Amino acid sequence: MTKWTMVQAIRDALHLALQSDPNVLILGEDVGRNGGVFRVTDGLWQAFGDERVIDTPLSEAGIIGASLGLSLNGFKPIVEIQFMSFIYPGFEQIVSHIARFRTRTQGVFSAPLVIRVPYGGGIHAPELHSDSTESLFVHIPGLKVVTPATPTDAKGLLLSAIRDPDPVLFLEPLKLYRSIKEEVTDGWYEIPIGKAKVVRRGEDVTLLAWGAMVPVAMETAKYWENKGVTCEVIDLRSLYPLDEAAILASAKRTGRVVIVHEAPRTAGLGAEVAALIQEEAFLYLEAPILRVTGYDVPVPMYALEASFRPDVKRVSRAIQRVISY
Amino acid sequence: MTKWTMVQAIRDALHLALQSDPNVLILGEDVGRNGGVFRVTDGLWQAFGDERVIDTPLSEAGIIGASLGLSLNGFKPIVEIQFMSFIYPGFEQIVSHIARFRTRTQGVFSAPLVIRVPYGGGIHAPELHSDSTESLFVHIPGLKVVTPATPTDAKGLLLSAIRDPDPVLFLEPLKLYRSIKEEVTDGWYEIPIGKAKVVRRGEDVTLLAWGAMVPVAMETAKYWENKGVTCEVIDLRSLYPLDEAAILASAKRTGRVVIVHEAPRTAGLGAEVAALIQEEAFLYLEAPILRVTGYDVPVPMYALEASFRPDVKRVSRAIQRVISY
Amino acid sequence: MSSDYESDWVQYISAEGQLTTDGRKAWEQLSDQLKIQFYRWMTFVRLFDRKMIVLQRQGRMGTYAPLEGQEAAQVGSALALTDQDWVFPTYREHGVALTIGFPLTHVLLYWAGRVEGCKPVSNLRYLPPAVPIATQIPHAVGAAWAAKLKKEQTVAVAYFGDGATSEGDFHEGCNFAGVFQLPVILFCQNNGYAISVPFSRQSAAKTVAERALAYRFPGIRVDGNDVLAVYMVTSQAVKRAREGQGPTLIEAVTYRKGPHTTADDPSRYRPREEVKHWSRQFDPLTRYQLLLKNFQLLTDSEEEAWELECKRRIEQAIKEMESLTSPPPTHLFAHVFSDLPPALHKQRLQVKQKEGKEHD
Amino acid sequence: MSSDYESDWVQYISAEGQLTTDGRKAWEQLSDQLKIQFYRWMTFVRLFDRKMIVLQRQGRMGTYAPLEGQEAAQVGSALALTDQDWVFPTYREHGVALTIGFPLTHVLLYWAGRVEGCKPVSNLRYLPPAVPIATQIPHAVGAAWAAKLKKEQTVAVAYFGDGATSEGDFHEGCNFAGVFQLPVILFCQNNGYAISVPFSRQSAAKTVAERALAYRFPGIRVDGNDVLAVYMVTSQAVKRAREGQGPTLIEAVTYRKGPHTTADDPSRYRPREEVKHWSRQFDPLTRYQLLLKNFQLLTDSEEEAWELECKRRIEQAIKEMESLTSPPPTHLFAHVFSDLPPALHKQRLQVKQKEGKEHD
Ligand SMILES: Cc1ncc(C[n+]2csc(CCOP(=O)(O)OP(=O)(O)O)c2C)c(N)n1
Ligand SMILES: Cc1ncc(C[n+]2csc(CCOP(=O)(O)OP(=O)(O)O)c2C)c(N)n1
Ligand SMILES: [Mg+2]
Ligand SMILES: [Mg+2]
Repeated sequence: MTKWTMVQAIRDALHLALQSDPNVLILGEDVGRNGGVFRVTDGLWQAFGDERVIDTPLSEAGIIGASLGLSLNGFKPIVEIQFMSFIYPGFEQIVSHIARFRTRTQGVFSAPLVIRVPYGGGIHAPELHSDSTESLFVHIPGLKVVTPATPTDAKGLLLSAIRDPDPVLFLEPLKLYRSIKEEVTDGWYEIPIGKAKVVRRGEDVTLLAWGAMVPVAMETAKYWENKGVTCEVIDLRSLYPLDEAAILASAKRTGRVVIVHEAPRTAGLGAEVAALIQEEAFLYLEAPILRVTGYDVPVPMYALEASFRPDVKRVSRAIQRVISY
Repeated sequence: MTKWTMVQAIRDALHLALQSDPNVLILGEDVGRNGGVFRVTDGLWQAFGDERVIDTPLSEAGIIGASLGLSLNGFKPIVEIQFMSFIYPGFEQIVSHIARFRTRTQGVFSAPLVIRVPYGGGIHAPELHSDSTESLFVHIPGLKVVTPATPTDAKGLLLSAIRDPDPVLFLEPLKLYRSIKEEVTDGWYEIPIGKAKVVRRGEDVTLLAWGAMVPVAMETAKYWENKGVTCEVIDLRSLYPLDEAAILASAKRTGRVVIVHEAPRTAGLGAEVAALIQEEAFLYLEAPILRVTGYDVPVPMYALEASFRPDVKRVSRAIQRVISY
Repeated sequence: MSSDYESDWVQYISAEGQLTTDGRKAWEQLSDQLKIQFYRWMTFVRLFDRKMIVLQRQGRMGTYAPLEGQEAAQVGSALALTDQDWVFPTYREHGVALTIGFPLTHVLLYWAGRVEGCKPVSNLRYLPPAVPIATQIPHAVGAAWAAKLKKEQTVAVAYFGDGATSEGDFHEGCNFAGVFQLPVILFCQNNGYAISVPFSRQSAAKTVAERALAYRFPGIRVDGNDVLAVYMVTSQAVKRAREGQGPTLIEAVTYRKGPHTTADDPSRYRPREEVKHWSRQFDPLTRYQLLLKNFQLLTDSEEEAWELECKRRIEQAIKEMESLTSPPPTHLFAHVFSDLPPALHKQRLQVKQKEGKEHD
Repeated sequence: MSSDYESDWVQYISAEGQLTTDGRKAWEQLSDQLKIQFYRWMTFVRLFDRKMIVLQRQGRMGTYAPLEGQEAAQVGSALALTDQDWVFPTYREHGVALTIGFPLTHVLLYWAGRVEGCKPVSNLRYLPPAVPIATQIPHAVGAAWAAKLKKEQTVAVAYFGDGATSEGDFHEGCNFAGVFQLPVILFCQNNGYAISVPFSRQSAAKTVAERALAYRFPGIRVDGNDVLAVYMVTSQAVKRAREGQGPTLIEAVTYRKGPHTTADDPSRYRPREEVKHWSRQFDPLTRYQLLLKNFQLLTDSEEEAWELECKRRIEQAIKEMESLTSPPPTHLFAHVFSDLPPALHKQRLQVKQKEGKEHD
């Protein structure tokens, strides 16, 4: 056991996967010699060579499309897209092929890629590097979408994704890449896709968050605890499929729900979660389900990024509203 | 006044636009000599020539990207994408540029393209021709998204879109291209973007739909009328921005809402509408807001398409559930 | 070079059904059996294609993409492959499909709107048609890459049209093929049109083959209505690929005699004379039949018998296809994921219940 | 041809600061004023660039993309343009920006994370940097198309890197440029790397210029560290474009001396010797200073004075920029749409209210 950042935990998972299965490949821009622009793949090229850890041309459609081809003959490509803001050139390959391949081939093939994508803001990145468009992918049937909020979850979820027989979009919150260190279990372990995690127990309000919003939710929960209001904080982790059981159980218990995400509000994943809860837990709700989200504006450059992102103050307001409703 | 199909009404709008403004251009695959694969642009190439109605290479990113460039110097490009299922190669241009251009240039430029896109299923089209992924675009800040359900609305909304100083995605429901004929007013008229239309008044349940689901909602409303339940049917028309006032007014009056769309359920636009209503009309609701949608599966080939698409039977069930809640 | 590319193509059988000098050499290398296969498959494919148009008109098939005119390009290239090679077709490659052994019933199912028609069969690596243009090219590149990494001798072939060369995926796929020197064949049927758009509006390059220059692998232009030339050129590309010499781009110059699909009206965009010209002068089947007859490899009665046999097989397959009951609506959920997540279970149940009960 | 392209480039000033035979001819055509401009802008840009790295280290700027080594390519090409020409840069074109007249304060604002730095200024058609690679190429093509349709004499220039040539948008843009014969210049700075990936892994083609073949317009390779050659080659391309002769692809072969961005560590992927070699042998500024001095167009004291002047201007601009108050958070909504829809009004109000009040 060592204290690791999320970057280290992900690297460890990749190392284990490369080690345990000769068919695992890593492909992406700068993932090889350079070890990835965030150093996630640091050392893997040196350890496993150019045929396992592959620096590709600058070509997202090419990377994702070729990885599908590789997967047909038994390889397990783990693709790194440098930033979520740059996944769009590969969007057609994901929507029209990766997500539909199992259906279109009636189960003969399945395009079981893992696509790793750093996402979200909060790190003063250059312009157009901070998109958080998870809901676009959640809407595409045939894809699984997961995102960890801790190093331990990152490793366990990634290993699950790698074992998964279906394509998984693995979203890595940039803001949390190095901000948390924790002891991470050695060796192979899996955290099941489809399971949310209750990260704090509470009775009065349910806070639903994922990725970099989990610490924001936690901080807000702490703040309210002093005032006698306990929040249950749930890290969804799995964005598709959603852990409906966990979400609904908590919502039914507290009757008050606030959803926090950094993506713009309209048609964000918060909408789905709210729609789901009001449908399934209607009679339990004491107040409307509120969403604290990015605004419906292009993700701003970093000077205004703090104003765009949900923070303790905004989440706090929403809690105030639901408890005083 | 003549009885026109939606195809004819759209063509008339395009004709008027080309006639009234020399900067209007039409670009797309097969839009010229061939008059478009659905004949929407029939005759326009002959009337306005090859420099106004432009057959492009098979290249959606090229078409959309070049149209942005054209718009910088005063042109008003109206782009036809052949099917919504083929817009994805141009997705990056839309998400990273078209939608953000006004913000990025701080109002100096705006990328005021109109992107016309036939969408949806129900016409036994070949495989991978029936996507209805409007929610992906609604989630992108900076874009307007509209869809008509009648020839009159098609013409008026398209003329509004063409006059609009911002980019508009204009979705044309394939299923309704030729299924309805109605008298369409001659000459230029505009139907404002951002306004829903109450297509049927009712007191008991609000049915919210758009595009090809409007006739399904209407038919279901008629069915229930005989049983003494009146449905208010609202055609959203404008998917972004939503006409929140109209939606909420009706929801508050009936207290019971069913949303119908053909896109898959999870993270579809129905989620946004439901989340919005429960947030703003919480105390008025007598039952959970239900969604009748496509399933979370790849849009099927046409043999099973009828089972995928919401129909009177499914909408009817939802009505049953909300009135007996 | 430009002029080279425009005039230089590989032709072994002239439009009049005569062997060229090179053609004679090629001809002598091939078995009679293969020569007859060329004819048989082209005939079969043509008759299938014509029947499909009839079925579509009768409402027994959905919108269909005819291939008449492209039989030589498809049959000639397909016969150069083995069942271990990966094939990534478009929506117009029925000729490839059938020649390579993909079941006729599957092809029929596909055009009847049934996803079962997409299903790859065992002992063959023929993938479902790529509908979004050019998207299959990176797939073929990836499959070839896998073969190279595994040191298998298989090649991968991407079929695509002239219009596809304008898409980014064409470029990205070719670029990967070049960089990683992959055993892939990029087989373009340049049939002159992408729906209504002529190749001159598609590309300033006068040929597709010259595009290969930008990726530093060979681009070869071949008379796509000459089954012998197509076969030989493809065989060479296959050989190069198997020997580790990397990709080849093949441009088979041909012509789509009919509409783009049964929903298309080509008289809107191309002159009748052009169609006549190509159909008369360059028909791949006529030309080859002439040749075979010159060599006494085909008689009129054999021809008649084979056509009857084709029709019989086609009719039988149609019957078989039409008798296959469509899977139930719950089949929508059958292959979305390996294991259905709970929310999908629920949706599936709704479908099941709905189908059982009456309206309301 | 391959070998042509690899060895053939336009070079007017040798690495030792001597004019080549062709260079001499070019040199004689140019005014002393322009010759001094070359020097002045390259110096200004270099000093700006070095200052930015310092500011970034001090935390006064965000992640920054240095251009040192690419001054000749940027300054030489920019000086061949007029303020009526459309320029579509990437994140590394500060040299182009400044030379063409884009305000220094804007460039500073941009790297300080402020969107005001993106705002085009009047009397100039310099667009915001394209961050997603290659996406600006179709834009330039469209702007050139507009000029052609309007019969204006303006050209459009897309700047991009060697890595960008692997993206689909490069291909689609070039293809449109070729098909419609547009007055566009595709200006590639081949600095050898896309972050860590060397050009040899980017493309099997040994040069970027040869990619133009596939689109049937000229591709020209030029010594990108030779400001004179870059200027002349670009001027010729501009002339061709203005005269209706269509697009040109220019490959300026250069080297990024520093990291990809201030967040990058190039020692991870390229040998120190390589960097030394390029920096010493091929530095665009040193070479040009030598030449100017040979021609008595620059003295040591002029050099010193100009460097001081540059530093003064840069310091002043930094002060100015840092004194510009950031717009309030509601600025997020300022330019999303021409008219704010009601729901956005509401969101804007929330921001306004929040900023006023204390937490809770
Ligand atoms: C990405 C994409 N855009 C548009 C279409 C619509 N479409 C179907 S076939 C076709 C023309 C294809 O032409 P070509 O590549 O020459 O092949 P051909 O049909 O001639 O065999 C078009 C535009 C599509 N299927 N995919
Ligand atoms: C579509 C896209 N993919 C990935 C990136 C991340 N990225 C930023 S710069 C860069 C390398 C660009 O290389 P090149 O085109 O040679 O330009 P240079 O940086 O050398 O000037 C990459 C991969 C991006 N910005 N856009
Ligand atoms: Mg074609
Ligand atoms: Mg570079």
